[in-house]
Amino acid sequence: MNLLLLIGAPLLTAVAVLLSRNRQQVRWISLAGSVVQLGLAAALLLAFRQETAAGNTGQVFFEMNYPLFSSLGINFHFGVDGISVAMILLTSFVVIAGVLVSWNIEKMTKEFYFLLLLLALGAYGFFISLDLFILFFFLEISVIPKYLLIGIWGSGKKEYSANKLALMLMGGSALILVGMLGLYFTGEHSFDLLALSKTAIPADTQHLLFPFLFVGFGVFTALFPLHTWVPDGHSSAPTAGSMFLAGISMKLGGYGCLRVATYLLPEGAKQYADIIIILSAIAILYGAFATMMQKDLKYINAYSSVSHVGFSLLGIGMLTQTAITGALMQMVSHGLMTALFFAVIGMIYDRTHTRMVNEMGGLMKPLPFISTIFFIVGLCSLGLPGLSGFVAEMTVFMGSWQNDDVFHRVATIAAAMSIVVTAVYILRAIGQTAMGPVKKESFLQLKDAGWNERLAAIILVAGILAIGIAPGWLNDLLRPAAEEIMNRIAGK
Amino acid sequence: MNEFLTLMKSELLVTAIIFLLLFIKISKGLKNESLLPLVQVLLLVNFVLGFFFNSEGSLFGDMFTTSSLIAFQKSILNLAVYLISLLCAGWLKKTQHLAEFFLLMLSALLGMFLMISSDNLLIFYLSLELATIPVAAMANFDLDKKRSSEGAMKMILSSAFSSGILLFGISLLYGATGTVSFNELPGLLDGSPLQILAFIFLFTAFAFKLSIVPFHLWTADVYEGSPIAVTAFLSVVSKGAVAFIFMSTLYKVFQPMLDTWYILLVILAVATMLTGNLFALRQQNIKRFLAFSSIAQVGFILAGISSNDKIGTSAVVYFVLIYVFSNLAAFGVAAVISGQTGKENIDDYKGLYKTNPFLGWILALALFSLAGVPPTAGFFGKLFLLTAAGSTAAYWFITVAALNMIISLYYYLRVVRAVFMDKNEQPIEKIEISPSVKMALIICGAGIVLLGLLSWVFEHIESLQ
Amino acid sequence: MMEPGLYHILFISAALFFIGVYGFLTRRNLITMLMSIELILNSVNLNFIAFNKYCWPGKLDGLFFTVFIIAIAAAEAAVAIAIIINLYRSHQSIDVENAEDLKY
Amino acid sequence: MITGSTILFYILAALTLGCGIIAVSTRQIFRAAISLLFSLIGIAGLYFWLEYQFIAAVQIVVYVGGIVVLIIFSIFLTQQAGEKLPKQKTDRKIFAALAVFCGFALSMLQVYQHQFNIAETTTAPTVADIGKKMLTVDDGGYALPFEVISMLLLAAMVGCIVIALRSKPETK
Amino acid sequence: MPNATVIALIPLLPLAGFILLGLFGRKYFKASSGIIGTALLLTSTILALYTAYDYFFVYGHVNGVYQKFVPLQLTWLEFTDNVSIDMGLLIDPISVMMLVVVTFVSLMVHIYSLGYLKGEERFPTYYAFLGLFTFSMLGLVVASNIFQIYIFWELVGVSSFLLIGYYYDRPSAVAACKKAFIVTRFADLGFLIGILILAFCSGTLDFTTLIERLTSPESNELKTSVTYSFLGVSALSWGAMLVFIGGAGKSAMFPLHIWLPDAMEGPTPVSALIHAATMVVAGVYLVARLFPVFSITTPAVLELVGWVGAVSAIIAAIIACTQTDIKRVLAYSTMSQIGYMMFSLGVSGYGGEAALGYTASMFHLFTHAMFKALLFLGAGAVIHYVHSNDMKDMGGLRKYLPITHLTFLIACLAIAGVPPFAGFFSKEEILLAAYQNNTAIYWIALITSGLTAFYMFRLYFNIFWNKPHHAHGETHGEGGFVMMLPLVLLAVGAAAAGFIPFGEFVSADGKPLVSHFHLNFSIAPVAIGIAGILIALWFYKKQNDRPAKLAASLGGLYKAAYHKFYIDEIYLFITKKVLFNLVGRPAAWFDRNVVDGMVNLAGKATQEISEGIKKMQSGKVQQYAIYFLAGVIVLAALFIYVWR
Repeated sequence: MNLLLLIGAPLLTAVAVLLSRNRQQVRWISLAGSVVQLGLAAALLLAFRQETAAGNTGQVFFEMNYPLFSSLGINFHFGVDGISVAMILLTSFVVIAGVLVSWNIEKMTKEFYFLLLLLALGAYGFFISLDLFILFFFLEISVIPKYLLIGIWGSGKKEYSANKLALMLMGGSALILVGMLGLYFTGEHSFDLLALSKTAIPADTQHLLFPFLFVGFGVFTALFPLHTWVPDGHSSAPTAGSMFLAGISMKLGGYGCLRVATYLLPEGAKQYADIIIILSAIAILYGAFATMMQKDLKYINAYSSVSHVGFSLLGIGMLTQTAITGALMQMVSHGLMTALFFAVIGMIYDRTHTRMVNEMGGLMKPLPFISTIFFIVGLCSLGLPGLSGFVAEMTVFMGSWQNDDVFHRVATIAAAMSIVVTAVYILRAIGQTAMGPVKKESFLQLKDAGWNERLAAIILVAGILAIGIAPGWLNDLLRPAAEEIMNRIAGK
Repeated sequence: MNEFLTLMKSELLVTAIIFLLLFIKISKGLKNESLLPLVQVLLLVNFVLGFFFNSEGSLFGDMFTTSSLIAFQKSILNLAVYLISLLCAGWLKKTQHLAEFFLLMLSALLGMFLMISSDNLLIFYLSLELATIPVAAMANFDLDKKRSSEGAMKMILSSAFSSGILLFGISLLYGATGTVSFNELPGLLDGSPLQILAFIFLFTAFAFKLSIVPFHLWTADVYEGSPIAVTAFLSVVSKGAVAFIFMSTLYKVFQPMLDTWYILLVILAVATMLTGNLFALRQQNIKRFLAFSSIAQVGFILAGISSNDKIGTSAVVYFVLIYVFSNLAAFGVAAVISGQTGKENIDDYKGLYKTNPFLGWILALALFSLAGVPPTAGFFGKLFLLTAAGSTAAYWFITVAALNMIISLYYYLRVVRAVFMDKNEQPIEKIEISPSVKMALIICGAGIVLLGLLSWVFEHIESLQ
Repeated sequence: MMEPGLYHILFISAALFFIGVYGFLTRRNLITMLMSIELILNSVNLNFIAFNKYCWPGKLDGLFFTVFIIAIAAAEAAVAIAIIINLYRSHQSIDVENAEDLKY
Repeated sequence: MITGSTILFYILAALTLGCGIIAVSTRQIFRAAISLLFSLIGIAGLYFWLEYQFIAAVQIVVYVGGIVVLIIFSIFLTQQAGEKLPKQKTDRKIFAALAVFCGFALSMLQVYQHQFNIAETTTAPTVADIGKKMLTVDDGGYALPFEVISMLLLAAMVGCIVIALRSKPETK
Repeated sequence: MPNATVIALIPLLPLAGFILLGLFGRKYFKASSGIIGTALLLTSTILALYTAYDYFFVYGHVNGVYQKFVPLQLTWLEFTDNVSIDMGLLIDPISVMMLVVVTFVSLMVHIYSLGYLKGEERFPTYYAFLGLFTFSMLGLVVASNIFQIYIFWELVGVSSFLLIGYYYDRPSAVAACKKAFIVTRFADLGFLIGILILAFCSGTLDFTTLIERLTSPESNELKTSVTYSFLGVSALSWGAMLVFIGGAGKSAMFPLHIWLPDAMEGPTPVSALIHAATMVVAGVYLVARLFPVFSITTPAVLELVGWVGAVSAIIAAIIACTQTDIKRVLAYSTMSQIGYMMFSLGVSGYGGEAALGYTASMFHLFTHAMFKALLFLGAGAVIHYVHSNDMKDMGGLRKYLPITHLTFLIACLAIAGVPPFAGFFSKEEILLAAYQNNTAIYWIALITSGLTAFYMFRLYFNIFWNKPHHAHGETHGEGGFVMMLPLVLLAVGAAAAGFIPFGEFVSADGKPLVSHFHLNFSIAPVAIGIAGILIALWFYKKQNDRPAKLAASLGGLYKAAYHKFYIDEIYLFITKKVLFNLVGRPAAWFDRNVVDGMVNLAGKATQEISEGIKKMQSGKVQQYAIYFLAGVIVLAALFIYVWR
């Protein structure tokens, strides 16, 4: 399968959107484009499974390499492994859902969809890149659309949030850049991920560069205490913006932490593993407790994202194959879940014009569909079996537990404690919004979800269930890749 | 004679245009409305011809030298001048002395060409003056404006002071080595204290022209006071030319003093980025804002130069090329707006996107490119500069540079925010943009987007060395 | 007193240079600032000639430098005075402290 | 051993520096201009003393005859007669003096510590030599700088004309 | 051999009901959803009964021992090559017994609800949730993998949450369902960590292998795991204890019981199914499932189990005596009875005569399911009739609700341990087991037994006798056939289940256990039970002021019991004051002000610096020149004297 299609599809869609004449065209073109992307992602999954079934055990699949700045050793080097396939699939799910929930955007529709597609483009490109420079390029591509999406279509103190987000992410990129250049010059002047993975990098260089790369990507994925852009950014963004931000963009960071920092610098990872564990354990608990105190639905989800993403980082820090698999599952799961969460919040906000939980109540009555989805996503968030969150968190726990010393145990238990706190805040949120007596008379007049919203929610729920009920396929995708990473860490 | 024609082709072409303008002026032939298109066409021809009949060699007993890289650098400057002539049409049409303006501008351009080609301190000094004095006069072209003459005054006095120090340095260098030729100097440099002193004195002239901190203080005042075409010229053409010659001087002539200038560059690069950024944060006037932003950009150029490597040269030339597009796009939008409405404050730009989406997009693209955000070419330009800087394994230096990009993003975003997000009761009304200006803006926009992705441009620069 | 030689002239020129610099830094009248610049340029000329005479008499680089510096000084002074006069028209003053609108 | 030449040198040096100091310090602008004139003449004298008569002549013609006259004209244009120049702020003076002193000390230290290559024979160039070199295109020639300076002068002239001879704002 | 398809269908049919009704119920099966759900469950019940018959009488008994079978095992999620979560069916006596109990009671509730919730707006949703619950509970019962049990454990929890919160527009219901979920969730945390510890110690998650490895003294896993310890307690004990905490949470053992009384906010049939007969005994079932590990490897933990059970039993009984909400009385009674089951396990040994407690516990679980479900459904009928939960609003109902009255009486006699009703037999065995192993617990149990009889008959008399009923419910009768049929069927069970020779089928080690009937031993419990009934009769048969006098004379004790010993208040203090105010609020504050403040500070500092250095650009060209000159001099000096 030609991976360029994955970049081409959003790019062409974006161009088509720019050229289209009216709102109607913009929406349908975007939808068609995102359906194509979903199709491509599905085709990629099938092709990938065919390859593995055929016994292909290569490091990456569908590799392609075009020289770009060949004198600097920068190439369009693309390829996917199980992790990328999973992430691409996630992206395509979120994209289509995002397009659907934004169906009724009135303000500058064309620009809105254009930026959304640009974000998608960045994510696809990021996940298939095997060249650090190109990877970085795609990572950065997504910063500005985020800024504009929040700043133009956002709500609340949107300008502050947009600024903060852009600057903090830029700060992260700055660190990544330094680490990347360091890698470039310690290797044979190459940005190539595969080539770098085969070079022996001296341990002290690894110790030097690892923090740059890990913290840099960590900013993107809300590594404590560099997460403060998350609550503000998410809460100010328009619905689809939040979905993309939390569903896709934060995954870019996690993927980078694992794929670039940990994979290329295993010695560095070992050196700093304990710190990562401490930080992520703090983030998990602290995020959960902070969530408990929030009253704005978006803040609730944003802080809970900090907590949930902590599991990804915890899994990475644990440095066992199972934990890393779990971390990746958590990324996929959280991507779907949080996108759905924001979609639901958006739907509620569109109707009630408030996001404050204490101003709502009894929404189940007028909005049964939305409330049901809200229940489902809440339950996924608190790790209900049968939904994706459970699978991911349990895999992380199982993997973490494989380290048999008190430190790792305590960290795992601390992280596990969050499942209770999560239950508290999720139930509080659900209890106050969907359940209880109807707060305002006007709520009874509200209309339940439209076809587009239903479709978006159903797509994401399908993803959540597909992982939650039959996690085997995802596990099959991720485990070999995690094994490859572990092999490098083990020095094999 | 044939050799003379091909080697000095660029200079001769420019000189020819200068005399043509002089002739037109003397014969009182043309009004602005017809003169401007003519000049634009001439400049276009000049630019296009820049790519043909190039050869390498030196003339005048090694005072003048040229190579394909130098020819390319001159083409960049030609392009910039051509774009300025298009973009600033609004202001140019209004000026009473259009022919003289271009005459001066092209004289300065000629000076820059000679400067880039100079292989001798004497020629270098003379061409530097040729590139400066006419610009100072140009800065005063808004004859009725107090600020314009204040800017011009500051520029001529500062530059005279700076050239005094430069000359003092040259004289000491001459005393110590007995030569002013770029070819002979490297063999005679031994890094003695006097030579270091002389080098520092000499260096300040570059630093002055490039606006390196602490020699940058004139920049913002002059940029703000000058007519927008002059500001654009100063910030793009003048800076680009000096960056080229600065780099080749360091690499070629002062190679024996590498240890000295490497540290010098690193320190001043950091200081320049920081200062430029910190000042740009609070600017209201768009020209002044761009002045400080261009100071910060120079810090990055210095970082690239510090690599002392082939990659440094490529990165700097590439960056300047991108910088031409990005900065001119920004100036172009500013020129259109100020030409039409006279508004130059960032606050006036609020809500611009609503009324003028095209200008809004171009401005945003330009600023993103200046900030180094993909997919604009500025991203590649800046990254290559940092890559070049990284080749000396100075991690803390790249870190500081990279962190500076955050501050710079902040203030670029401030303008973007004004354009796209802020509400305004009375936004700038819809502006009719003439086709030529629009074309120039589109060229700039296309350059910003495509230069990064079309890697052959960079490869071409690389191959020129 | 010693036999005057290179170092004496260098002393004079350096002293003149810094006298000029001092004038440039302290004079408030633009024309007197310009005069200080002339002093600076002249000191440099003196340097060139001295080096040319004492160290490198075979070549004429120093001498030509001086010649061209004088020419440039003239051009520069002309443009500067033109600007100053224009400034005088608009500001009704040639005090440098009166032309400080552009700042911060 | 004090010779006439030595005495002459010191007199010229004193004239140059003394007038220079007056030129930058007096508050009478005409006195400053005249001091400048004498200082420049002193330098021309030094050129004579160094046996560079051509340069000395150029100095007299261009500077004394040209630039100083220009300056004096511009003083007439811009200055009310008899008015004293405004005083500079003291702190500025102190900082300037400090910087100037440091600079001077630094450069003199370097100059005196440096062993310049003093040539055995000193021959002054003749005017013919200079003229020939000025127009030589090849090695050792100065044709290019000559052309450059001519362009510069042209540009400066045009610039001066535009700026200084601005027409009165008719339309306003 | 067990038929995997048949057994798998037992849980899958309710699941199908859930999916069908959940997705399409509101639209297409508005009216028929009850019938669909009931029909599916009826099939399940028949299959369960068939399986039980098949297991106990056809293939299960091999070599004198009831074997464990795993007819189906699918890898669900493979962590490493050795450790995976499997989805399987584990067939052994207790799981088969539970299959029958769950399907039967669930079927009863399904039928009953047809009448009880008729005309409800969210009728399909209700049946969907019931299907989900039944599926989860059955999945839990047949789990072959400790993680599988955890998965269904959580699902059971959430279906309980959904059903308690069925009347979502009542704030009290919302609070109750949240409370139920969170408290059990807290316990599940212990369960999860316990699982992790056990899995780490044994290297597997599979029940059969896990028990084998952790009980046989030769296994390497056991040898290595005993070396781990934490805070002086061995890792295995920690694991077992944490798993028990999970069980205690679900089974509402003291002090994690606080959710159960509140859970009565759900519809009464739900209480009957979930909070009386099935889900709440999951904890007991869990301990029974891992009984070999508790009994052989960590006897200390087993003792703890016993004590927790005993304490819960008596505390609940005391509180039950003071409550006036009939469902709450039943809830505390449930807690008390589960305490019985729990301490019965706690006093049991492994194998042979000593394992009587295990059998007794399971037996009581079985009988309790019958009579407690009956009590709840009966209470439901009463509530349905008087539209109130409070016994103050009731009295003299025996004329109006004759069938309910009769079945209720049977259930009360059963729970009070009056022969020959079911409760008598199971309770007898429990007391005997306690008597043999732990006298202290025995005395507690005995007292509890008397209290049980008292409060049950207090309830009975208050509803059906006492003051005459102020007629206002004459408009409708007892609720029709669908509501009466389950009552009758369950009453038959409550009356007759005791005669099943339970020990034949269910025992700790699989070998049949012949339970001896000790007539002289039974005298004391029966006597104390009858005493309790008589006291209740004296107090409550007719309306009088004796109860009030008694309450006044007991003073503080009564008040404390009435207020459930203030345990709710203690929890409230811990959560609201400690967790919210001392952890949550500071965390949120810290985030907004410190972490975020740092970022804002960086921005602000940059601005400030920028403002501070603006003087540098003073507009004075001479000052610029001074900077210029100073720059030159400083740089030159630096490079000449410092860095050369």
